[in-house]
Amino acid sequence: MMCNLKVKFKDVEFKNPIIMASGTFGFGREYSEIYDIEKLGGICTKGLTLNKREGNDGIRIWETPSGILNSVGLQNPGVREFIESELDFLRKLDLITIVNIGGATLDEYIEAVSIVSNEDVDMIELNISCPNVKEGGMAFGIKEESARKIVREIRKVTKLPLVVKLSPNAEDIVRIAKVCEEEGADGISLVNTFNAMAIDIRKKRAVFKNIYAGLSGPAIKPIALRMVHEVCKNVSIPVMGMGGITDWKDAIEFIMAGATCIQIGTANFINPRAGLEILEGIKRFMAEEKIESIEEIRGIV
Amino acid sequence: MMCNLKVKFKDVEFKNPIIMASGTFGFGREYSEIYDIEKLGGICTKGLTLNKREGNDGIRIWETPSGILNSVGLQNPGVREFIESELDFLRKLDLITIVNIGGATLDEYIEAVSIVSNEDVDMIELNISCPNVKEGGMAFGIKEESARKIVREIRKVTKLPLVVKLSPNAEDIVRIAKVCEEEGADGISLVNTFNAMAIDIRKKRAVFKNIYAGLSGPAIKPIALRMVHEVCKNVSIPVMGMGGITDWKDAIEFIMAGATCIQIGTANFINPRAGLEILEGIKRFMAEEKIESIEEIRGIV
Amino acid sequence: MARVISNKRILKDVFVLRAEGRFEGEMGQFYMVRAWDKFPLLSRPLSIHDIGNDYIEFLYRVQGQGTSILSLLKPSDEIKLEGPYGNGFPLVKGKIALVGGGIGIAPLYLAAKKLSQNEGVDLLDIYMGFRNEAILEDKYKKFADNLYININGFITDDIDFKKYDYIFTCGPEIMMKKIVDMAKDYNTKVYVSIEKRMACGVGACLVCSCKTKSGNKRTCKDGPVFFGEDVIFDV
Amino acid sequence: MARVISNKRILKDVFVLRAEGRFEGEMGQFYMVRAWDKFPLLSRPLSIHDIGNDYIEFLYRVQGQGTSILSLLKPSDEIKLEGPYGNGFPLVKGKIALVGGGIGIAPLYLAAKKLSQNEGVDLLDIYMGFRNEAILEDKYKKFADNLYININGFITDDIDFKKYDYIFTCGPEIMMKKIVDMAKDYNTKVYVSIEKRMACGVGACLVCSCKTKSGNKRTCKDGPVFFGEDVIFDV
Ligand SMILES: Cc1cc2nc3c(=O)[nH]c(=O)nc-3n(C[C@H](O)[C@H](O)[C@H](O)COP(=O)(O)OP(=O)(O)OC[C@H]3O[C@@H](n4cnc5c(N)ncnc54)[C@H](O)[C@@H]3O)c2cc1C
Ligand SMILES: Cc1cc2nc3c(=O)[nH]c(=O)nc-3n(C[C@H](O)[C@H](O)[C@H](O)COP(=O)(O)OP(=O)(O)OC[C@H]3O[C@@H](n4cnc5c(N)ncnc54)[C@H](O)[C@@H]3O)c2cc1C
Ligand SMILES: Cc1cc2nc3c(=O)[nH]c(=O)nc-3n(C[C@H](O)[C@H](O)[C@H](O)COP(=O)(O)O)c2cc1C
Ligand SMILES: Cc1cc2nc3c(=O)[nH]c(=O)nc-3n(C[C@H](O)[C@H](O)[C@H](O)COP(=O)(O)O)c2cc1C
Ligand code: FES
Ligand code: FES
Repeated sequence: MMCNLKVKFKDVEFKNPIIMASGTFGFGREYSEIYDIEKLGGICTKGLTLNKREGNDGIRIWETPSGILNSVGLQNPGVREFIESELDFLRKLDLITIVNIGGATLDEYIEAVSIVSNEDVDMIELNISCPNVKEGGMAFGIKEESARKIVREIRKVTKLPLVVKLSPNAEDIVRIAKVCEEEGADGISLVNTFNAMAIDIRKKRAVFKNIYAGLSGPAIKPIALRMVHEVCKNVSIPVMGMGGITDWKDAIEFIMAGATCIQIGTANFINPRAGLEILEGIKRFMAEEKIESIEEIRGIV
Repeated sequence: MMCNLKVKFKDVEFKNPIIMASGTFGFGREYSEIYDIEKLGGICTKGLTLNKREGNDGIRIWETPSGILNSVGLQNPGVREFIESELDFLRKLDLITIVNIGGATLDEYIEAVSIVSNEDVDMIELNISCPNVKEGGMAFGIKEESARKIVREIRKVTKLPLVVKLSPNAEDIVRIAKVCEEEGADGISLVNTFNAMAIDIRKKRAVFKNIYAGLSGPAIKPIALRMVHEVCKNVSIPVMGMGGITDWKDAIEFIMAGATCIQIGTANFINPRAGLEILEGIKRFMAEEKIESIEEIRGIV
Repeated sequence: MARVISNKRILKDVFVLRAEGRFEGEMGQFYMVRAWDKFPLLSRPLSIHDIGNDYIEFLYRVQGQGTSILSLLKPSDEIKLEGPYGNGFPLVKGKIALVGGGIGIAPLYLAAKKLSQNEGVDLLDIYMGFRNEAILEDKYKKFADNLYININGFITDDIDFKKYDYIFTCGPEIMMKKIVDMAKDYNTKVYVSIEKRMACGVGACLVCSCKTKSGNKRTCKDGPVFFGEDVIFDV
Repeated sequence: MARVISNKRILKDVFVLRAEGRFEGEMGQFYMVRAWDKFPLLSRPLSIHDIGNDYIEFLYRVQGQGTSILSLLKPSDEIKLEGPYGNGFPLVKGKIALVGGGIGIAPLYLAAKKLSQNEGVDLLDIYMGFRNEAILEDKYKKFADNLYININGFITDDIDFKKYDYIFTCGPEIMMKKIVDMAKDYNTKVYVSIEKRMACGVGACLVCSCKTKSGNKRTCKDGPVFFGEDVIFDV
């Protein structure tokens, strides 16, 4: 049996629904040395900001039970340098390129998105869940009003397909998703990392300089899946689901919860070929269950 | 060196800060057959409602990476039967007895708390984070206004020390904690379980009849710790911290984050003597670090 | 903490694990077993298959994560056993049949051993139904007046209900339900051993509820053995 | 997936693990190692200690969860190795000293082996500092012109910097920093092997940043070997 793994996310066609999550796959180069990454559906770039950022000081990673805390702090070369040095490489690959954009102020976001919008990229993922963003002391992705404002402004400056990446720390994730839809987002992706912390009890201080850091990995999967399910039931635009997907069974759960595409983040650190193996597993499952197209199971729960 | 493990939670004296969390320790009887539970500081009873409840149908427990999902649905004998059959046993123990109260409507809560307040119990833990509670289709513990309303009404009907148990699904957990403080709560406990889900991909349906269930265990610890830290920094009433504490190191983290007492839930299922071993570990740590009283490290981070 | 004495594979996915020590336990009771630290989180309930002065035995089928880890244990490895938990089968007299389906035969070995030693047991028949292949026939035979094996059919069809005062059964719910239903026409009392997912194993958390005519019961504490007619089966 | 050939304890908490297979790798490179499924989550970076036609060796100290699991591996057990990753030490000529502190000696064995085979290496001295007890002296001695061992003191005090064109060092940051500082007065080039917590190991996630005079570098990809004077040490 031939399974059809193609998915259409708004107007963008993916050859399969597997996308590597922002910040865990760089700009694709490193993993391309390990396996044929063109078998994947797409890549989200490391979060880019208008200008280069060196990221956070101190420890940046900490292992927790079935999870990791990270505090990279958006280290990146800036959008211009990205366009200069990395985009060509990505463009030559048979992969959907999604550019993830973060920022500290609304103006920064607008300028970064404007610059990227002149380039040949397939999609923008607007990261409104970055812990370093300040807007009245609040990340853009926590409260409805600030989410509305940024999506509205960004929508004005780009014609590229626009996916808004939500934070699981949002006050009401369904409301925020709806607001994004109302403001013209073409899709939603979720979840980013959970605000969390660890303490070094011998040193009697927080492990991270920033005190809080972002939790990802299998630990968060049950919560992420619930959030993806809730959002999918409440918006009409397509959703990219993520959060702790480490094997094909997890991936199928997210698809059954309603996700059009799925993103793989932390799993790359467990197994660099995780994306490929998840893809193979989905194919096997579809064959076993005689599912011809992913559409048959999407949102079935 | 003698370490002092006594803690005062408002006016209530605990011989040590270890409390068994609601719903994971029954009414103490079963574990008392396994070890000397009077070595602990206190017990929170299984969540009680005004009337007997049979709880949820279908699967009630599902294992996830470093966590469990539960959907017990507040099965309990009702407050009157509890007072009749269980309270005597608890009262005879040298333990602080905390009665956990849940409910479906405000009136139910009020009546249940009123009944319990005539009895010789040490404390009430008001569970405003139970997934079966309806108030405009919203749990009492999600939005600030409904939390304020219930704490205000409950405060009127009880003179017992009142701890309000918060939900990690709250829109703004710090705001809710402050509201509880404003309305006269004597303390805060957090976190209850995270709304989460699992899908049976072969059966193509949610594992739980209620679709969503509550996540607890080590998986949630980094998030719970962050929430406890945030709340401790923002209220002046004492806090009971919990969420994924499985060993003494976790317990110390919560104390350093500011918790006066800590509650142990899921860890009891990993090791029935978890409470005791955590207590011993804390003592050892204090001796090693030459800490004479827990006060010295509480909230140090 | 106990030590593994042996862990023998008797079928592709079925093992008998023997651990060293003086353990308590009656027929039909179980232990919460783990051979790992905190991952996976929960312990696994396993019935006592056999027990002696200085050992305990479990018969288990590899099902998922936990039992896979168990299957890798080697002699002298450590295993954690909490128990015995649960009520167990009643020590009855008269004419008794033990009916096991698949890995459900596990608790019936100790039951056979104990009942065969019990004065006043006039007849002890054992029925075992399997898919594909029978196991441990010889082991069970020595305590049975008659041993009936059924492969790929319905073991329930082989039972002559009127012969028995008591039936103890363990196996798929559908099989146990059928036995309870069929026994209603006779004067045969059926005791069933119920399987539910468990967390605490001791009766404190209420996740293992079994629906009965007198409300929800805790499988781990009030069971796992229930009087068949009381149980409201899921199937 | 590789097979363990041997896993020998050489001190209470120090082991040499040899795995079977034809592996690639230069001196100073490392592998991401795991011998478990998904728990703990991350793989552990370990330097190549030795490599041959049909084996690879790691020298490691038991630190926490991951290395404890490694320490329990027995011959024929499976181990997952991803690599080789990182840049490794440069293949230089002239007069060279290798300076290891504690378990930091691990990568220096392959370095000694390779450099001793390199034409144009006029002098190859090895310095090893330990707390309490020295290990593997004989193993390292065979590639060294001179082997210096220091126990419970400062190995840095033993080094005559002016003798060397190059120093390769691995060990506590404080030791490496001191060497870099002391070497400044001479014409000695120092290469340090930096340890940072890692996730991907391949240069994609940016959690292993090492501060250098030219900005943040990825320890896993741009390192772990850095030119000493470029590094801004944490200590
Ligand atoms: C009282 C009792 C006695 C039992 N005695 C035996 C026995 O003697 N031999 C034997 O082979 N099996 C027995 N079982 C079933 C055994 O507990 C499960 O096969 C085992 O828990 C599966 O664990 P796993 O990690 O391999 O599977 P997984 O599917 O990975 O387990 C995931 C979770 O589901 C639970 N679970 C999965 N299947 C079952 C099940 N059938 N019953 C209860 N919980 C389940 C696990 O305990 C675990 O918490 C008994 C069950 C109960 C309740
Ligand atoms: C490039 C490189 C090469 C190394 N080579 C060796 C070697 O040859 N022999 C050896 O004994 N050790 C070596 N280390 C250190 C080794 O990686 C750690 O001791 C090991 O990861 C500890 O894991 P654990 O699970 O035992 O400890 P835990 O403390 O339980 O580990 C928790 C987490 O912290 C990380 N971590 C803890 N300590 C270190 C550390 N010192 N460096 C990096 N990550 C750490 C772990 O990888 C894991 O992600 C090397 C480190 C790096 C970066
Ligand atoms: C090391 C690391 C760096 C990350 N960087 C970014 C980022 O730059 N932009 C972003 O939107 N998300 C970032 N994320 C979040 C992931 O893209 C993803 O949303 C999250 O990790 C949850 O998925 P997972 O559990 O599969 O990892 C990062 C995650 C990790 C672990
Ligand atoms: C099986 C189970 C039943 C629970 N029942 C209750 C309850 O009745 N009332 C309540 O307030 N919390 C209940 N909880 C939540 C726990 O008290 C605790 O808040 C939560 O599990 C997080 O802590 P932990 O990770 O240590 O388990 C229950 C948790 C579990 C696992
Ligand atoms: S498993 Fe906890 S009550 Fe039965
Ligand atoms: S560990 Fe990921 S970049 Fe170095």
